[in-house]
Amino acid sequence: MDFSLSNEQRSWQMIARKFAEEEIKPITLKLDEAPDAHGTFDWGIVEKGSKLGFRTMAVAKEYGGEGTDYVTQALVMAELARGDSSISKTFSQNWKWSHLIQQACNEEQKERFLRPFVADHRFLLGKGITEPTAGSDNRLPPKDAPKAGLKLRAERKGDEWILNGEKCFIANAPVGKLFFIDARTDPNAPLRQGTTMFLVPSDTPGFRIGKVFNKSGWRFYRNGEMIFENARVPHANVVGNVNTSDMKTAQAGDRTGGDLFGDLELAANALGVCDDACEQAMKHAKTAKQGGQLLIEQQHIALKLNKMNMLTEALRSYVMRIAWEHDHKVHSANAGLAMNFSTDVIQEVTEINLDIHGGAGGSEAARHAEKLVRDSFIWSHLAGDSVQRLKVAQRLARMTAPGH
Amino acid sequence: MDFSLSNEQRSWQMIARKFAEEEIKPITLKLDEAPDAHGTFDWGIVEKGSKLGFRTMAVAKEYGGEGTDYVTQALVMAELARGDSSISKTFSQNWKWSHLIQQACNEEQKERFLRPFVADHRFLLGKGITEPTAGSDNRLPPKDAPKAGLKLRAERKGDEWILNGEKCFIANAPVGKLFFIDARTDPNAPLRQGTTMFLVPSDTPGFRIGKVFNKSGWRFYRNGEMIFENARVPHANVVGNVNTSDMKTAQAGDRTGGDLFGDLELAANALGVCDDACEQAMKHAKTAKQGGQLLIEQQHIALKLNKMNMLTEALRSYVMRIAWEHDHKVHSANAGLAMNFSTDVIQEVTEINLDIHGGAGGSEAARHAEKLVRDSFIWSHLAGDSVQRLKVAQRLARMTAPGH
Amino acid sequence: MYSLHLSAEQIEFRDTVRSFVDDEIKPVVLNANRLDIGDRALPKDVLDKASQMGLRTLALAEELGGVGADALTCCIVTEELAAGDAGIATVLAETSALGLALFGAMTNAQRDAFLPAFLEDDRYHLAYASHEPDTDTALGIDYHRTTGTAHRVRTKAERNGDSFVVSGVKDAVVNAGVAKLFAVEVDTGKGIGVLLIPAGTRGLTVNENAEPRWYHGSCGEIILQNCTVPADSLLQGSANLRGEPGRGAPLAQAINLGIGRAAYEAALDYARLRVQGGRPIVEHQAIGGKLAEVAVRLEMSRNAVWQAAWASDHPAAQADRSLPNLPLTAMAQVFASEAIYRAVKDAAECFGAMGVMRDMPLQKYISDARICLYSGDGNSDLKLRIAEQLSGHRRAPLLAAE
Amino acid sequence: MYSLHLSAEQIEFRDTVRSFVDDEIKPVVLNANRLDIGDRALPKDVLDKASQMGLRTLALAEELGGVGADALTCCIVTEELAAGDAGIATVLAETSALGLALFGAMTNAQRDAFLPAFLEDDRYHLAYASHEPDTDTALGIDYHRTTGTAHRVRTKAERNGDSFVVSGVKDAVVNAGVAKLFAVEVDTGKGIGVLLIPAGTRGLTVNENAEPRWYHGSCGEIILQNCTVPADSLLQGSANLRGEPGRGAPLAQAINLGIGRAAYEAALDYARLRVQGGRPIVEHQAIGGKLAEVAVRLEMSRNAVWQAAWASDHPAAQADRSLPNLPLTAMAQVFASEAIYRAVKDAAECFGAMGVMRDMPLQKYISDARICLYSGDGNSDLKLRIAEQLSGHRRAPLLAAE
Repeated sequence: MDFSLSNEQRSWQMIARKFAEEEIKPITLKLDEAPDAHGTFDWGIVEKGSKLGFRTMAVAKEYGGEGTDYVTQALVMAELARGDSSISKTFSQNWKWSHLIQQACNEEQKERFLRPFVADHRFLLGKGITEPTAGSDNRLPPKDAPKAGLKLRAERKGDEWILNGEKCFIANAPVGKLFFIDARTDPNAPLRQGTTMFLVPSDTPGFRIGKVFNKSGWRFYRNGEMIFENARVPHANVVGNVNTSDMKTAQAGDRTGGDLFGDLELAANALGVCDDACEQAMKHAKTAKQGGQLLIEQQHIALKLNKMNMLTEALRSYVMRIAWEHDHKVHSANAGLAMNFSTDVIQEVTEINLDIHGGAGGSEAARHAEKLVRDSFIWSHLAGDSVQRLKVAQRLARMTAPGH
Repeated sequence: MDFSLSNEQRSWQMIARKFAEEEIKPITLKLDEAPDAHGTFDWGIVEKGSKLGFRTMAVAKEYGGEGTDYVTQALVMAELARGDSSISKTFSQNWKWSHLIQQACNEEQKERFLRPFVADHRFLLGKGITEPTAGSDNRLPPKDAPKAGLKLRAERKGDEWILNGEKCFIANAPVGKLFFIDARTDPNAPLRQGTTMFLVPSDTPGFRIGKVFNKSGWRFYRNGEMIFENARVPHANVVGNVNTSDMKTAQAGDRTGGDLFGDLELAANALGVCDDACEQAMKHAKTAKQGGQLLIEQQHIALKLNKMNMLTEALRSYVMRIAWEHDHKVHSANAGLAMNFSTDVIQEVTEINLDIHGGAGGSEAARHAEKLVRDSFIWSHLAGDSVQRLKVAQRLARMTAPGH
Repeated sequence: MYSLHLSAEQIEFRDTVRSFVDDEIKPVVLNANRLDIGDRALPKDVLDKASQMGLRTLALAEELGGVGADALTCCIVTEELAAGDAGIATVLAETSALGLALFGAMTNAQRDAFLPAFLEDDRYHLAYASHEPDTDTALGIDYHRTTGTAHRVRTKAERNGDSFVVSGVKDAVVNAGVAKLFAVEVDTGKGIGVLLIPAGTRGLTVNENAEPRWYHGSCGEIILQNCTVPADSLLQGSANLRGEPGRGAPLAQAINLGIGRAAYEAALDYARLRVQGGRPIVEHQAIGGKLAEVAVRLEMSRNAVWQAAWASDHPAAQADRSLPNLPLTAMAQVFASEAIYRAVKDAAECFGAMGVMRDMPLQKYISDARICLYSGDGNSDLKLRIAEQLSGHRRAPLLAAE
Repeated sequence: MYSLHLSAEQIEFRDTVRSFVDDEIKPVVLNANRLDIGDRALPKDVLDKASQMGLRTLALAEELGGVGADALTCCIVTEELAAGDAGIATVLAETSALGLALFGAMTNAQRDAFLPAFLEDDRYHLAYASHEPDTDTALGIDYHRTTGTAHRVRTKAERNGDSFVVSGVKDAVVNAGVAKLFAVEVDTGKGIGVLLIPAGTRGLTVNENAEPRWYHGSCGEIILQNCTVPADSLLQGSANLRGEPGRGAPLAQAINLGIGRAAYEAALDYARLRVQGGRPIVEHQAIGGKLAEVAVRLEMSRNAVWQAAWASDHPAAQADRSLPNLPLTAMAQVFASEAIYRAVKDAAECFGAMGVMRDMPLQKYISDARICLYSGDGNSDLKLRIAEQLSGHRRAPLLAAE
């Protein structure tokens, strides 16, 4: 048992903390309060972070990345999220898919895609799964409805595949240069047996971005529609085998870090937001007065500070544990459970912080407190809705012996 | 960062798990259902456990104890609590006070008390603080009421101190052989400056046990009144200095493990109870049927299983972290926060388990589920009432810089 | 016209029962033995006095010799009784509610046979035997599905000339130990019917010690072995005496309200007396805020119970859209059972260690409220039943029988 | 006599306003721009139509030319309006409530001066200016203490011959941007009084863009610089137009109810249409159970709001112990604000990613409910106020002024 950090982990944490303090915090509220979805993004912060390695943290050193372990990745995500949750996510989203490239792609593909990704500070990655009529069906394919799930069609034509259809609510879609796309290659087979994953560059002919979504929280994190009209993708861009789907877990069990990283990612990001909220609340309680008395001298305020710190430290303990478990390929339902837990914690903690600030009054601190609450609601559907919890429950059940 | 256990830690865990499975589980429900407070205790299990070292885990090897670290102690408390929470507490209560002896007593006292304690399998320890009119006042002495707090009076008479007064709700009182007793030695000074701690053997003249309390939960764990009528305690039994009080924190900062161990103790014990509840609930959900279908196939059951495991694993992560922090003398409010957290978790988890069992029907499993809920309520006043939370909040505030 | 004024009669009823509880019930039940959750004994003489006050025949129609109190009044009275003792309240509430249902459904001949004794005898209680071992209504798996288990009745009543010969087992029968007349759900071969079987009938055995021991008052198992009763013991009309699912008088939660109020009042009194931190603990924000939350939960629960009770007597109010067309009793059960359990736990917390001592009332209140929380099919099933009605799903009543 | 029947008039009011919301309000507000929480614009013509329906003068006494609706009816109407748009509902509820209070308190001369214009002009709204920057009622630190801050009024009104010269700043003034008449709390030197100051009076400036931007409808700051008004603009009698703390008409939570219902109805409709897992998602236990909880929380909140509204018109019901002698409006606020916020969040969760899109209604409902949750002194202070009443503590009303 050892909770201390290695020097390398500690130094990454410090670099990220400094970047969050000096570069992210000064711009986060302004970007959040931009009226339209386009004013919320800033390439400058992406490039600055990329130069420090925050874009390529998860790429192996041999490909020019930072090759950090999961513990370091968790620490950095939390520190960046302490500055702005959606900026942290914009960076870590690339880690998620570079994990996938390294786990699921062949050598030729790695060379072809990882090198340019590492070289270009504005090269962002994404993955398209969700479609207007297929959300949770992709995550929990129903037994009694084999045709449920994504409909985007891909048909082989010589050395190419022709893609037709639509994806929606795709992160990084408006800013990404390369996307993983799940497409139906056998419309008659159930999802898992009829789907193939493709690598689709943003300049693929027949492929374009549709509507850009304007979110109430996580506003920096771009999200949009993808439209495929006879989009032509070379066969060489097929990831793994045709009709095997869901490479990120299928081929390599849970070890690829695709899914599992995604769970850790949201939990670690939430942790950073909670740290921010706890810091803001304590600061306010120790400086603001009511009737001449510091807020913190009141029991109801002290009890709220206790609760938000209690939940945040419990989350921190859990996040660092699963990060370590990932580094040691420990099999469990913990990553998913921690992600679910982070949903409950980030929402409760940010709401308490807003409460301590007395609602979003005019002060910057109060508006910031309200932003955190809006950001936290993203967890409801990404990390903590009933489908996310049922999926983990199934895993839990599988991991305990039958009849026990 | 490392969550793995050393071989020694692992082996202690296994010994405790085996003991809980084979010795504790078979008798726990019978003892719990004993009609009166006396039928709930069993010296046999105490002796068996003592022979395996569970009574003297925290005594240094040089005094013949096991000299285990906090991580091991946390693991063993959890495993024993998995069999029966109050049996685990009956053992660990001795660790709490043997920590105190080692930290606060002088060499002569250590020799005089630790040796016989280690030698006698029926030698149990306790500490008397609470009095009928002084409960939370001892934990959070009010600034504006300096005379508040314990009233038990001790007056110097030559080489002896004469104690008069009463203690109530004292754990192990009816079965202990040696007690720490906080007594007022300067009635005009505030609690912290007017109190002295004494070592009082159970056969001290003028000292006797009054009423034995009959609790709704934790029934194995004996609890009673202490009555002092001109009880004569040699000056040699004064712990530390006269009028310094509260040795367990005052003298050695938070390092003595007295208070801090107590926080870890309740959190680790709760963890074991939660493990038991999760195991019972999963077993039931995978075997019991409703209308021909396994319970676990229903979403509302799966969601409950998710929640109880999620909270339990979060608690485990937190408990192991603070155990490690204790071993490394890390200063923080975490021990207290984890104790508060364990209150919320143990009650929610055991209530979900009872819910999944459909209330305390006749089956042994259902009665067991109901026992866990009764046991869990003890946490409300020991670990999670508002005083326990306010105390930790004050510590939190102290540990963050003023104005921040 | 919307009005929350209670009638003078209702307020008088409440006051009378409240002083009865203070003078007659509390002195008997608030002692170490009785507070032990293991103690199941019912103070019979207190029950007799309550009966003489008309609480046993509270709901029975006036023209049949009862008090003819409406559902709201019954809930008010039941809350008061339960603030004294949940067991006593349960026995009286069950007999009172069944008195209304059973004697209302009887033929004149049946009334002549049973009513006089019921009215005369203060110890004449009623029980309804419906549930059978190893059956469940399993709404969970039936949710929005046509498949799943029906409400099975395995107890057979075979016609034999002028009599029925009944065999089977019923469990979780409320009032089993005190009832002098049982209404038993049976399968007559022509469908499900309800037979009136007096206690003491040959072939009818009552087992008061049967599990589950998870109830207030009296509960047990009845075993029927070739139990022979006259054919005219069969109730006419619908077998379902419980009314439409989720819409009856919420007596169970009225009992829970009484439990919650007793805990709350004890905590408030204690918090005003107990001095720590230099002042009565109620004057500390932490305790004051907690007690306020307790008071709010109880008041909201009472609103729910009273609304459901009144609605069960006034279907017109749902027809004219004064009230939503929802199972208000099921909703009150879901809300109040959870709110009151939390309230009682918070109240107990104010007592510190005393909150867990078996010779003190608080642990008894917690245990009593816990029984109300985990009873019947449980709140998860109730929520699914409510959800079906929200989404306009209709199922055959028996599938959803309470 | 206890009855939950609404009057035919109340039901008709509800239906009329509900179709007005469907036909006139929703088409205007349910579009991408208006759904953006940044958008503060009030659709004036919709407000005019509502005024022509009598919703602006809803509470004003009939003899003064108003509709004379009681507090319950006002809450029912306000809920319906808020189900369409919280901003519109807030403006009308504030003017309606102030119409009752102000014109009721005016002398005949004052009425002659202001009432005709108020009745004629559909855009004549009212505002009450009480709160001042950097003041708080600080019940927290005053809890059970005599020390602490009083309700300070720094705005001075100096008598100068036949006029008052007023100087000071008021913030968080509801309706600041639309009011044609302001009732301003001032210190006259002889105590705290309320002056009637028409918009446009020299020396009175309205700042609509003042922080906090945390409100529904219209809210802002008014600055008074040597603003001169006739001496007879002073209201007679008590300065406190808000009634006894915690006991007024719970209009704020009626607005919240409308927000919650809109979210719930949207979620239920969507859950019946959206197919995942091979069936409409409402048919999955997880979604069905969630929607049932939402429905229960809303129904319990409505009970609380209606109870408090009715009680505010019927003090006799607390006097005769039909209702507990507690601040029911404060209790409704504490319960409903928390219950509805959770309900709206759960409703939004059913929409997945659509629940957070700024051109979809759900994130607007969440934001609107959040404003209701964190308004005024907050629920922690309200709970302490309730606790003081539970424990029989009395404080000078102004200290606890809402």
